[in-house]
Amino acid sequence: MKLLGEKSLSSILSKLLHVLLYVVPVASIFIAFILSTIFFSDLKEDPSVSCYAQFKHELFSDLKGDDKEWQEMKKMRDLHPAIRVLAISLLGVYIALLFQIIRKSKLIFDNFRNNIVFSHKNVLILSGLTKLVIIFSIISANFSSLLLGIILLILTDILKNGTALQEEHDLTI
Amino acid sequence: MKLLGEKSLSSILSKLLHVLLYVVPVASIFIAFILSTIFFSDLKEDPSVSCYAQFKHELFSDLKGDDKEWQEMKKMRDLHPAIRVLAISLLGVYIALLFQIIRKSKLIFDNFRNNIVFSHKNVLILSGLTKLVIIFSIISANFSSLLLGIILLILTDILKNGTALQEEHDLTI
Amino acid sequence: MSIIFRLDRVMADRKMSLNELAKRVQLTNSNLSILKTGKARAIRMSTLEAICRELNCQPGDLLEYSPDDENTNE
Amino acid sequence: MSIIFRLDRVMADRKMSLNELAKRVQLTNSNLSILKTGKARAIRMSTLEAICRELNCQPGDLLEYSPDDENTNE
Repeated sequence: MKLLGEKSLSSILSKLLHVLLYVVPVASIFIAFILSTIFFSDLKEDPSVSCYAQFKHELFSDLKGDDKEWQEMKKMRDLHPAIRVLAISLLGVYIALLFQIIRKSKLIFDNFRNNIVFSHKNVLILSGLTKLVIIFSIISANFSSLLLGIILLILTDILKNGTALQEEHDLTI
Repeated sequence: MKLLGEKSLSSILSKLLHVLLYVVPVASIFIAFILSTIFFSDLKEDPSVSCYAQFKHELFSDLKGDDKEWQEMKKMRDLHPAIRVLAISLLGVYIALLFQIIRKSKLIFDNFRNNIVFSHKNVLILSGLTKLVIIFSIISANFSSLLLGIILLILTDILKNGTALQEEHDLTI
Repeated sequence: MSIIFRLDRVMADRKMSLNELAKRVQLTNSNLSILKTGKARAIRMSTLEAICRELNCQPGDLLEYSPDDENTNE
Repeated sequence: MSIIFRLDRVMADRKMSLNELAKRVQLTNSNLSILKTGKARAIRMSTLEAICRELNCQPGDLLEYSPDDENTNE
């Protein structure tokens, strides 16, 4: 299977990331809606009054089903409002980072699909992507994404070396 | 911080992997010993008779401390002997793969430390490494290592392209 | 750059256009332009050979070294 | 390869050794050998310039095109 160029792994990944680029914002709005419902509302509303109240009612009934999960959720609801706001903001930062990571990955794979490998543009995109992945791994304390960040760091340097060679090659007629 | 060459990230990673190259076999022998003790022994031996029996006795007392873990372990002990042997062999395959992955990664980072980036040797090592990572990710059904495998697959192709450029460059005087 | 690529002179002598030459030596027009305008950093032996063959000339007719100012100041 | 690099002839005329020339044009001995033995795939303009300057010659003295057999068979 081809890895670079038209109809290759890169073009498949580029298309996949293009879809994700739309899925992530929609999913994040949905998650934000559910989380704010859990975090900032009480159960005193009458479920028959509005559609939203009914949704909340059903959500909480669902949650009550599994005792352990419900306890977790209840614990979150008992936190100080400031902490709850902070948790929601952190989630926002997460999603923004993820969105940027997906966007930059898509740009890279677009270039790979067009057989543009060693170029200054790719080096810039990749070094930005690397920074985002490392920030993401530090925020989420995720070891495997830190490993990914280190590999991307070295990949950036390899691409930088390759770009210098490509430049020489382009001026060797 | 430098990424390639002497006193760089690559040389640090190379040293780290060198240490892991010794840690993994030792740790795996230890794990294999504990697991076979759990899997293939009973508790009827008198702990005062031998050092090994005493170790087993202590191990099982420790495990009994946490009820849930003990139940898990007991479930494993109740499995058919053939399945238990299979589980141990699978673990062996895991460790062998991990060892090879670490060994090949070390070879790559050794070359990066010596500023050998675009070379046929590196392409060969990296393509082997990529296969191992993909096999590992399939066996362990691990999504994040599959992602790593895909990135390595593309990195291999980038290195291959770069090697062709490097060859031209080496013969351009 | 004190190596000058005298492609236009030889081409004028042989009455060959840039497009024609590009097609014959299997180079893109833009690459041949880079060569003609002296922006090339290096020249392949195969390119030099193809040009010499098609224009029926020697490398000495195409390449010229002229010691430039900074050299005489040394 | 029908482009021949006549470095040894010019060097003999100027009575300059390979080591001496390598030092003057800031190339490694091995790179200069690649050039001399015709294994080079391309030559940098800067290298050609340095060699011409140090040997006080023209590119035409160094490079020679000789149409080889496969060409005449065409």
